Amino acid sequence: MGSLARYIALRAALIVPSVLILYTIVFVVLRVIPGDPVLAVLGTKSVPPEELERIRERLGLDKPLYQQYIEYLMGVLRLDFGESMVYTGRPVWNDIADRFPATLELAVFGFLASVVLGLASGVAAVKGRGPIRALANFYAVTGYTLFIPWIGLILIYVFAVNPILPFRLPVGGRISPEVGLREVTGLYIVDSIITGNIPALIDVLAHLVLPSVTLGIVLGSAYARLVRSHLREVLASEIVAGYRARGIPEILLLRHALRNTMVPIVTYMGLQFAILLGGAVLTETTFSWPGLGTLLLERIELRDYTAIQGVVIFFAFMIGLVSLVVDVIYALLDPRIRY
Amino acid sequence: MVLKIDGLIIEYRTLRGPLKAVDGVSLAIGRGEWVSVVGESGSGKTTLALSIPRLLPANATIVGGTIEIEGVDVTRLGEDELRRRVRGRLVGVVFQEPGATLDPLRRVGDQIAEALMVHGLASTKEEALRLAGDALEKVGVPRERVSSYPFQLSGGQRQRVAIAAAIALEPKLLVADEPTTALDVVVQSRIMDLLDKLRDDMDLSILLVTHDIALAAERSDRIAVMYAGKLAEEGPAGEIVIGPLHPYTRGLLDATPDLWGERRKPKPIPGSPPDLRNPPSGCRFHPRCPLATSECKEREPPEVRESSGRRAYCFHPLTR
Amino acid sequence: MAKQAILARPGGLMVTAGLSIILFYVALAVLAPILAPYGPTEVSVPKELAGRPQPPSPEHPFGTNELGYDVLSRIVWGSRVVVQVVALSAVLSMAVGVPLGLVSGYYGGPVDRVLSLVMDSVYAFPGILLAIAVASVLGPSVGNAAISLMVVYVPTYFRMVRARVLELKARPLMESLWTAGLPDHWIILKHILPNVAPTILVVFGLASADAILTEAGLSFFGLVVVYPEADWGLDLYYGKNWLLSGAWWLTLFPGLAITSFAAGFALLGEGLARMMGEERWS
Amino acid sequence: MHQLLTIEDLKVYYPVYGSIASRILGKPTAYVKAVDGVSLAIGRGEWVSVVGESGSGKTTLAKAIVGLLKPTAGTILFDGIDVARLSRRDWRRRGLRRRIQLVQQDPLESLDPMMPVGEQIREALEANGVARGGEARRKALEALEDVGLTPPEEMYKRRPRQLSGGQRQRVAIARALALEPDLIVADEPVSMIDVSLRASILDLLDKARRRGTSVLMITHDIATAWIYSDRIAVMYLGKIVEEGSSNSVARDPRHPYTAALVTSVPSLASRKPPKWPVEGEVPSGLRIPGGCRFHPRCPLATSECKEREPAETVENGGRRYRCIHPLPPGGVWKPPRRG
Repeated sequence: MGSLARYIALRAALIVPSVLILYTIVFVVLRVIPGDPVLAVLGTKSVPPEELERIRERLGLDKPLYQQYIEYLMGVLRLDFGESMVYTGRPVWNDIADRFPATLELAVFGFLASVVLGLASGVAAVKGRGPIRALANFYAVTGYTLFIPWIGLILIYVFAVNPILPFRLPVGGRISPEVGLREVTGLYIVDSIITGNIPALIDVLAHLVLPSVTLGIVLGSAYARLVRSHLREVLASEIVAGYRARGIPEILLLRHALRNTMVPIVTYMGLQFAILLGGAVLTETTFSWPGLGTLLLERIELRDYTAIQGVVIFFAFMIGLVSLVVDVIYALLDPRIRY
Repeated sequence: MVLKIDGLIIEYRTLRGPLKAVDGVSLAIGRGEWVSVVGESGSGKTTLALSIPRLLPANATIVGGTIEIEGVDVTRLGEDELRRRVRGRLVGVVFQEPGATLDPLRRVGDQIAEALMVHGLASTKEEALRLAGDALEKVGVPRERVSSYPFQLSGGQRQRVAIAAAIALEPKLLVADEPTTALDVVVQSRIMDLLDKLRDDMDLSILLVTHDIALAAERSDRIAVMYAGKLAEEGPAGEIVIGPLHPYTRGLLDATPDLWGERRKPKPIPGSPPDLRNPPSGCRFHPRCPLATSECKEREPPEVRESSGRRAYCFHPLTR
Repeated sequence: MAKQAILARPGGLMVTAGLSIILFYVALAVLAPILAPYGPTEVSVPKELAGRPQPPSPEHPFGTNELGYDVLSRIVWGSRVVVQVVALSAVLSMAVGVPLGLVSGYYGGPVDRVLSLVMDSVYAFPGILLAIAVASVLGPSVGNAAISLMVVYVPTYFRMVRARVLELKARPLMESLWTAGLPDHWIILKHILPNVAPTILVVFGLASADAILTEAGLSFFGLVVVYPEADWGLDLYYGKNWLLSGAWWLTLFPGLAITSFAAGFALLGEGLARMMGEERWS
Repeated sequence: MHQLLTIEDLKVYYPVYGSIASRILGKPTAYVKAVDGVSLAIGRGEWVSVVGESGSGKTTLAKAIVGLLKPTAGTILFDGIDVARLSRRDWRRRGLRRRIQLVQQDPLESLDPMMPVGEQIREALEANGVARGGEARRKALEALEDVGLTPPEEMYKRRPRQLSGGQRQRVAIARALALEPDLIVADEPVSMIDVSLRASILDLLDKARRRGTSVLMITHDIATAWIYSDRIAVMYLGKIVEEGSSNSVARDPRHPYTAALVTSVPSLASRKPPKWPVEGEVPSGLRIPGGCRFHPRCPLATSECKEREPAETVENGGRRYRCIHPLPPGGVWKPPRRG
């Protein structure tokens, strides 16, 4: 096995305990603490005891906890997240598979927006002049305290309710109902491209603008702060002193400095992606985005514990996967790393 | 003269008030000459050295005086001209930890070649890499190393590569700021041999900053001793260590153990270096000087000059 | 004199600004009965105006909602919930995270490794999701919200404190303390804790800023209080339904309160970090 | 002579994790033999200096002696107790902490920045049961006065940052001396101190030695070692290559490495031996050359040196060295021709 392949395998193996721990915590919180979830769901409704028993049996809640723990885990590995407690006979995985592409699309574009915004303002906070520098610094420090629904609603007001642009940007959903799109992957951008549907592509992109920018503004500040502090450090380092002493122009120097800055920042991206998924939940609710976040909110209102559990555990697996990818990128980026 | 510093004053803005790190220093270096600036921490020796290629931190300002390199007064040049005409081109710099100046993410050849191309000394990448290889050979590193990353080199090779980068543009003056403080004597001796060889090969002038007066005496033509931002004494290396004029130089010599000299306990200089935000009046050395009189407290000491070109700033210069 | 000195130091302005904002909201919460012009669920407009949100006016500087509740008053009353939840969760998270981080980092060993793995795993998980999961089980209440936030922020304190302890342990200071013959408990209490204290303060600022946003998120999902009780996140949620019909004041003001309160803590944390020269806290 | 400290065949190996994979698996890719079979003895009231370049293992040796590192093999007999095997708790319980004191290189790093320096001396006195309460405070004041930090009441309250570098090192020494130790291990005690103040620091240690305390100084500066110590041990790549009275080792070495070392030291003397040529640099502790470990750099090396590890030669008077081709008396003055 090549050393990179071995490294990836090892990293993947390391993610297992981490995901297991989260699984356990979520299991304890959602299965153990509520006592009898069935009673909790049905609440005050008067249901005959034999009916309750039937529901418990169907959901596997009659078995001992440790058995539930293991069986559920085994199920998850086969992408079986159990059955909804509210919608009889409907596997939770169906809902997840249905909603996940929307969340992924939003997360990817939100991620891109945050990186672009974060890099630009991070550099501006160090190298900018006058008010631009002050603004970038202020953004770097306080940008992440913008409450996502709030900034989203402000954008909606500014670009849709009382638009300052000559047109209104869409503020809800992923695609206008009058635009037809054949679903292939569920990722509308990809689908509209592979079916050659240009009007749909434009419509889908327009729907993505405000949610992605919302996420980007809030999460970009974390990058801005990181870029700012690392870039400052690199610019004050011996490396840059060496470049400067050789008469290297500032613009080249900044490029080399940025490259050195990026190495520690990439490691942070995995963690940042997790925060991004959290932010996506709030963004989706604000923009009626039919993703996992809205799914979660719907099911919280219905107290559909199996669905909540499924979504949360799915997120845990996603985050593990992302951190693996980030680690590999990091290893490839820095020539000093030996796998 | 390759370098002519005249009446240089450099001030730092600090949180607790301004500080004159260099206060009225004049110094000249001829072609192929090696001058060492000797002093302790806070003497202003590094500030003096880094002011020549104008590489001082942002909170430092040259308040007075001139620095002429090959007739160009660098205190009057803008950033762009400094970059194009001075840094790397007229003055090469070797920093305290030379190896740390290499970019860990780029091949060393690319780093040297980049400077050559930016300064128009090579028109193609191939040519630049060839010249970079030449520079490596000059410092005793095999030219194949152009394609190595810094982490693939040994510590000693990294130091040499950093020196190669400093001389690749064939500057007239090499400023070396304590390049061997972090090193052991055996390695130090070899790096000094290398600087000596480069001086001969390239007719290079060298300004070495060091706290080790014995090292300075062994290697340089002339020594300038600094104390608290001022020049205490300057002149031919041999004369200074045999018969110093300034009591501080005497003290420094007495505080330095000498393996091949007499086996005696070194004598410390009493007291400690002054706070430059609030320097002593008159001669700055007077609170620690065994010969100090009331005169020393009140007035700046005069210049004492000898025919050999030696000068010292003292009311009570020592006689041999 | 002392104040001047603080402002002159790096980060001093940020700390002062941050503290002022925090104190402002704490005062608001404490003095709500005196300061709020109306009760949180008091119909404060004439009957003929109820049923539609009313824009800001001299009597209602932040306007009213469709039930005739005064938005400004609800923000003042709502601050009580936010301040309570955040203060309680900060105390709980610190009480658990700091000692665990100190001991785990100092002694190391297998317990430390397992604990770190658990904390790292939780830390890597989006805080808002975890809080939602916990709060959805516990049900909406101030105490439950604080517990949900504690689950999220214990790992933050733990990790930062532990990382700082490891940093200290790698320094010659620790060798000097060991060879001076000091007992472990003494080293932890008299040397490590004081040296870690600045970090804890910084983390307190930054984690609390985050906690305010998480609380607002929980509240937004109806997991802190039940309408018509006043809480900023919940008001924002109900206000958003009126945005498309132009009633911007129902969302602008509660959101501004959330963000500015959080920004107060962010400024405090960042300012302290700069003051102590440890800007790279992350 | 009854020895206070006897080190026998001490070995300290560090595991090296050369790749990320090896770190994850906890399997070292190699070991650095930092100290590789060192024997050394120190008598009461004797000053012994261990001289070497970076990478020679001298600091590791110091740390092992003061119990900061567990040796891989060998014994460290301190007054009849093998301290190499003691747990950290035993070190305290047996009162060894008081008897062996460490003075480190950088006092700013070795003192607690948050605590008044007097308190730091006082807590050491109390922890080791030397004195309590007001008595401990009085002793701490005395200790400050003894090292020339006056007025002691004023100095007691200062924090390390409010002192100069030289004063800080005096505090570190005051703390060590206040415990009236039998042995002071000083690791590069003056390398961070200004030249003009070094002698005053070393004189404090010399005063303690004259009162019967043994001193083990770790240094790269053989000139200083020569002046202050009774004996010098020269280390190279984890081994003592030469040891003897300080005058004989420093001025008339037997080992070619010592010769290279002493002739590289800058000197103002008009009559000094020419520099010995040495090839290359100290190899990494990961790749220790076979045979005599100095042979790749040695100007006198023969094929025999590559094959055979030189045994220890002991001269009359206790001087010992490990070399197949030792220098004759006065040999340092006649270096071999380069090439």
